[in-house]
Amino acid sequence: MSVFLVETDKAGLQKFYEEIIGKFETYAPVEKFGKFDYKKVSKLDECDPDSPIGMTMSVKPLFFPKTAKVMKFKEDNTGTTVSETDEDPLTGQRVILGVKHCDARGLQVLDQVYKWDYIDTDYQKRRKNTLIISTRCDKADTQCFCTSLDYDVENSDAHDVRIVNGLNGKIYIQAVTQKGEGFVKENLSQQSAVGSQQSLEEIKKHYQSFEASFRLKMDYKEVNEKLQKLFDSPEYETVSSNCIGCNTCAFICPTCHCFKITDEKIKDTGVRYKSYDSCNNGYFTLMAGGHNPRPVKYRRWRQRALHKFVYYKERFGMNLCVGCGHCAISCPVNISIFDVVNQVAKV
Amino acid sequence: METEIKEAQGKIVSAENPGITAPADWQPVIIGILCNWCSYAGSDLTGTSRIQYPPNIRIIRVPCSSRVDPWFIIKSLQTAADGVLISGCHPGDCHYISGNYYARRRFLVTKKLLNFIGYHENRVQFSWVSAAEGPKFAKVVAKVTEDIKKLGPLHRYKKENF
Amino acid sequence: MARVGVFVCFCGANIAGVVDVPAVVQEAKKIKEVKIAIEYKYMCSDPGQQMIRDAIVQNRLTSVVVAACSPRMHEKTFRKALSDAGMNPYLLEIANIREHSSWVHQKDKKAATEKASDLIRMAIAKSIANEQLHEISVPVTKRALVIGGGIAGIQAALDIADARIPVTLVEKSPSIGGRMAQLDETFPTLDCSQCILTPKMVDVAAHPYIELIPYSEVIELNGYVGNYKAKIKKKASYVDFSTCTGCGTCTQKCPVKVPNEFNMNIDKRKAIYTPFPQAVPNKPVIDAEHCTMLLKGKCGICAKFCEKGSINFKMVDEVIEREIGAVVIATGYDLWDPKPYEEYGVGRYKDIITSLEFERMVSASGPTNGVPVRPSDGKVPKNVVFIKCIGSRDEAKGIEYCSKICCMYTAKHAILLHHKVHDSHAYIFYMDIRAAGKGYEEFVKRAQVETAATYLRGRVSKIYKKGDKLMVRGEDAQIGQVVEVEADLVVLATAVIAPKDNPALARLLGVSYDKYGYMSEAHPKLRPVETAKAGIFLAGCTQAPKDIPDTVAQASACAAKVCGLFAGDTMKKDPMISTINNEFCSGCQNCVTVCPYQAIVTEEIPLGYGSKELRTVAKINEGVCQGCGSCVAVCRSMAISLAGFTDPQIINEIVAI
Amino acid sequence: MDYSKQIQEIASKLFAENKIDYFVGYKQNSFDDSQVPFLITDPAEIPKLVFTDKSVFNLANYLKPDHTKRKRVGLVVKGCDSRALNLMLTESQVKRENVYIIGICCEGVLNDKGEKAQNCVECVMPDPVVYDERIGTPTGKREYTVNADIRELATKALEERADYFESIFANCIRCNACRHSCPLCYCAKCCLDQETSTLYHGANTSSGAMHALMTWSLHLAGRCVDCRNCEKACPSHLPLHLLHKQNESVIYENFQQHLAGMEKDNRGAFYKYSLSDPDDFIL
Repeated sequence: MSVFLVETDKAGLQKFYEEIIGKFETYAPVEKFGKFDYKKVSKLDECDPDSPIGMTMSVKPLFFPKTAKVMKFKEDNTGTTVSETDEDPLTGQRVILGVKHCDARGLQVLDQVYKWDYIDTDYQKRRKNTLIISTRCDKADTQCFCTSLDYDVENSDAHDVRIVNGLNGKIYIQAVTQKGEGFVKENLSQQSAVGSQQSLEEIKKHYQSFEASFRLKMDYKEVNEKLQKLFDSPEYETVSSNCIGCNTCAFICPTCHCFKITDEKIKDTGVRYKSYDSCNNGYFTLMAGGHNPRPVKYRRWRQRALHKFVYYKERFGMNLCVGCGHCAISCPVNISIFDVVNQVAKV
Repeated sequence: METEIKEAQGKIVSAENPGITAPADWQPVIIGILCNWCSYAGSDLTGTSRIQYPPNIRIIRVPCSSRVDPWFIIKSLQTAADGVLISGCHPGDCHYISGNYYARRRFLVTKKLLNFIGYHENRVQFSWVSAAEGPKFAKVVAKVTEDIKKLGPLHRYKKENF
Repeated sequence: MARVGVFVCFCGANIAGVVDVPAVVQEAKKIKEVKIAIEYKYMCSDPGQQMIRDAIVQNRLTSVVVAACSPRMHEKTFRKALSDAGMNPYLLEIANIREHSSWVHQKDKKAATEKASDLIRMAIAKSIANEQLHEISVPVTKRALVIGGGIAGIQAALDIADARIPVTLVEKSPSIGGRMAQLDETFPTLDCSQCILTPKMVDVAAHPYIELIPYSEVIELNGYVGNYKAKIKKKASYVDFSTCTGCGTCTQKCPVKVPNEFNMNIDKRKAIYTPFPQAVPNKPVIDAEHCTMLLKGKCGICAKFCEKGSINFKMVDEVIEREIGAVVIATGYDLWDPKPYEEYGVGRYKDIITSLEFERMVSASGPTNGVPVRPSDGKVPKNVVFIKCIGSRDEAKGIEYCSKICCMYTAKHAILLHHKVHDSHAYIFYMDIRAAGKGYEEFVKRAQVETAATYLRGRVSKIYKKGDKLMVRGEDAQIGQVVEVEADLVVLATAVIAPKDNPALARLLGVSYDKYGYMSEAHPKLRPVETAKAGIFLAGCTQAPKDIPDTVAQASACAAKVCGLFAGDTMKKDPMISTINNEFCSGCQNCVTVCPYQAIVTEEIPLGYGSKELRTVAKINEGVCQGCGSCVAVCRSMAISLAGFTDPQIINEIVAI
Repeated sequence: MDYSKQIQEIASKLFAENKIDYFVGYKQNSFDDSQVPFLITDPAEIPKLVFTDKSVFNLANYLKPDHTKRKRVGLVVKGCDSRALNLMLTESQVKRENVYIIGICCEGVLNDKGEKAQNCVECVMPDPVVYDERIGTPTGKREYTVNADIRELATKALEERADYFESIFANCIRCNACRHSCPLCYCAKCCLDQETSTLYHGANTSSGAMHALMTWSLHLAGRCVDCRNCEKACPSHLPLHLLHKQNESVIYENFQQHLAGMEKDNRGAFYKYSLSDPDDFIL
């Protein structure tokens, strides 16, 4: 991992951001109805790259939109002709500011499924043309548990550039990937000292209380191993007892990637849409003929928990849950996947 | 919640979003949903008595105004329609005794709600037209068409914005 | 994969004169599902229909769109064409491009053409979602229930029974006959009411197909056309009709005297009584409100003298059930109480009577043996003043409408008065003389000329007493001055009103009634005999004031309707009704509340496949459902769909524009 | 208000007398001061039950078969919750004998900011309208007031309103949490679900969201009891109450001051009519 660091301060960082916004198509957390969502910004004061993790929606929609046109079609006496949609081709370079580490990790996880048997070209394009600048959290939110999982938050390489804090108000712009390094070099016009090994030490110091700030900690390995054997655990029923099956968890999760296909038709032309769906929906596994293997809540929850903590790991070597805690925060009855897997694993 | 209709020389401005304009010769599309026993019969009478009215309306036949589910209106406004006209029997004349009384309640609430979320109240209109009121039907259609021409094209939530 | 055929009609120049039909056909051809699109000058003609039939067979069409005149015009014609070609008739859709386009946009040919092809596209889109429907046939119980034993009920019952259809005739009072039995002679022929009525009454009693249930009331009606179930309450008569011979000893011996309502309370009857001598059935009943035995537990004289021992004081009301297919309502009319006319001294002056009281007096079998007398002193009156429109056409005190029969019976009364009291003189105050009817105008003339009755046009303003006479002051509009008439007797032609328990009955039968309490017909002109509820018909004054000929005519019309209904063993019914998808139904029963025909009931079904737990869902009674769709619009989970107007069909239409 | 003790007593009594299979109340969150619904089948759990002005969620939701499987339930309800429950009883979604209702005379609950929630400030019926046991002192029905936000929006220009609502629909992610959290959205199959989205706009565009939310709010018109479960559940924090309160105000002033669920056998305003309903808006 590259150690290319630039030392700067609040003002310097602001300036850096402003230049980026001036140069590139930039996305950053924008507040609406009290929630921060990644929107295109033209001025820095529209957005807040240091938005609180708990109140910030995932960056996923910028790569896997909540709804996207798959194709257009036209029907006439010659038959049905399919055509490309006018969805933006995403050729231009774009930058995202203020991505949280867990969120960025989410994208890494998603990459696996999107470059697996079928290559989703739109997704790939979006990933290729996007440069991610993350900001590192100083301390954990009530529902965070990213540190307990199978990736190193400290030195995550899910983003190209990351903004980290040092001692006494120092801020470092640290390039993580080659792409990132090039980007910083090219776009950091201001003269600032290039950081050294010693500044890395300072960063460590600044974040030494980080680990301690976590309310939620688990032994990932143990949980993962136990769950594999606990498919029939009765605990699933208890932990999901007050779940109202509202799907929020799946829709705001940075790694959930289930979708449904719907057609909308007017006169003789139509569009095929691909929109989010959730395995918490009763009808999700409803088959033609009426059979439904997951008719009840706890089975759907078991699927969710095991997919997050077992199946995906088995197939792609990564845990599908990144410990961002969005689900628990947004859940109207505060069910946390953390509690679920732990309760089940502990029996 | 009455809002005045904006004027722009040579152009018709959409009442809901002034950004959208249409040429002066623009023709709206109006979907008319008529009950079979009074209003549809009335519209037939308009025809048989050769009373002329604007050609913008496209008529859908339903058995009774109480068959009209509010989301037909929403669907119409999201597809081709720039306006919707729904017509049934006069109160007390309902072929099915009480259908139009139930419909009337739904219509009021739907109309107000649509206006609340930003549709001009003239986009969706209702009328009672009996089987004998051929002339009235023509008048109603003329009025509704005139209103909606003034309001300009409907652009929001249009699915052909795909 | 849908295969639609489109058939566009020129309708001569009616359509082709405005709409560019070939262009429209070309447009239709562009649509994916359209397999054939052709035009013809008259699609409804035989060759036109032949084209359709051939196209259906040759192109294996799954639905047909005819673009022509209004579906209200030729839908049946083209449906027939489809079924002749072996296709389900309900796969037809009609695009109304004549009434809705060519005829109303004659000046704008271009727009009319565009609109026509839009309408056709809508029809095509709808037809794709059309389903095969089949006429519903509902079994019928071939028995009619007639409510009311007046002349209307009697006539209806006889006509239906003569067609060998069993009839149950329910009469509230102890005897059938109704108002007509109270009349003396009838206008305009002056033939004796009793003489023409009583034979019919006897026929009813004797008819093998008529079950007469007197002294009873309908208390419940369930079910639907062809399959009603009626509950009938037989009031306790305390006389065993099966053994009673109607000898009349009991009535003679009974010590209790009660005002005689049949004679308008002019004389008295006994507590055990038959309403009038020719009563049918001619059996007495005990009036529980006045019988001392039933009230105080002593007396019982009637029982002592009854040789057959038919008197049974222990008797109680009994409820019986009948399964019937149709109902005829013939509850007749009441008369308006003239009390509000204080200025006439109604109630204060004994010698002001109503026309029905007068009718009873002049009746040969009446309380005064056919001679009119003054209630005050029993003297025979010389000068009699008749005042018309008492309550009728009087929004201030009475009701707005005209009672229809008063003009005629008042003329009749003038004549009868003249017959009974030769040296008498009749004065008649009137607003208008309404004598429309066969022989009616002549009859009024007869009253004016033959009996020299004095017709005075104008309202009576006041009646006051002068000695033992009544002074009637009113104005004579023709000479434009106030006149005063010295009267021995004043007769008020009181308004005809609906029986006071009509609304209650209407509600329990589930038919509608107007603000006066008259039963409402399905259509004022074209369906004056039916009610809005299928299988229930109206005869006589229960619908509106009528004279005897009109009443009898309507009664026979009811009979014809009933016979028509019962012509087959089952009834055919339009299949365009609601159906419920149990899987989607959450059982909230909002549909049950909004259904105007009580056509929706609930049923219990297993919770899941093979489960013992039950859940409630709605169920449509296809016999009752008229297909209005109210339930569909209130069903939030889209569990109900209305055949012919399903959500997919309508949405397809909307989206096709 | 803190009724935790009373509720715990009642709960243990009910379990002791075997009157219920489930008890539904509130439980304190371990990590903050908010509370979450708590389903008990085991009396040992009873001490965890609490009730304070943080007991926000409308528990009537848990009478849906998914959660308590048509079994016998002991349920804690506030004024608004009891109205929802009343409606569920009227619409025969719950058998009265299957639910033991503990009605709380509510003094209003707090929102995230710790101040009295808007719907509690505007509450018309703080007392339970249906209950087996009542806790607290009833304060009676209150004057109906039109929602403040509605009044404010009504003064705005048409296009302003239009923009505002378009932004709402644009932020909707169609997760249907609003629907699932609503006790009155109990349909066996929802018309907004994928199976029927050929009729409904299934895609997640702003027009799709508009269609869905409008239809949804119209299905709740005259039935919504303003418990705001939907708003609490919405991950995008959309002000969903606007749609419901708008309908409520129209219905209240036009249809004999109808308020949802106030008395038994009073279905929504759309399932009855009056000859004197307003007619002037019809040509």
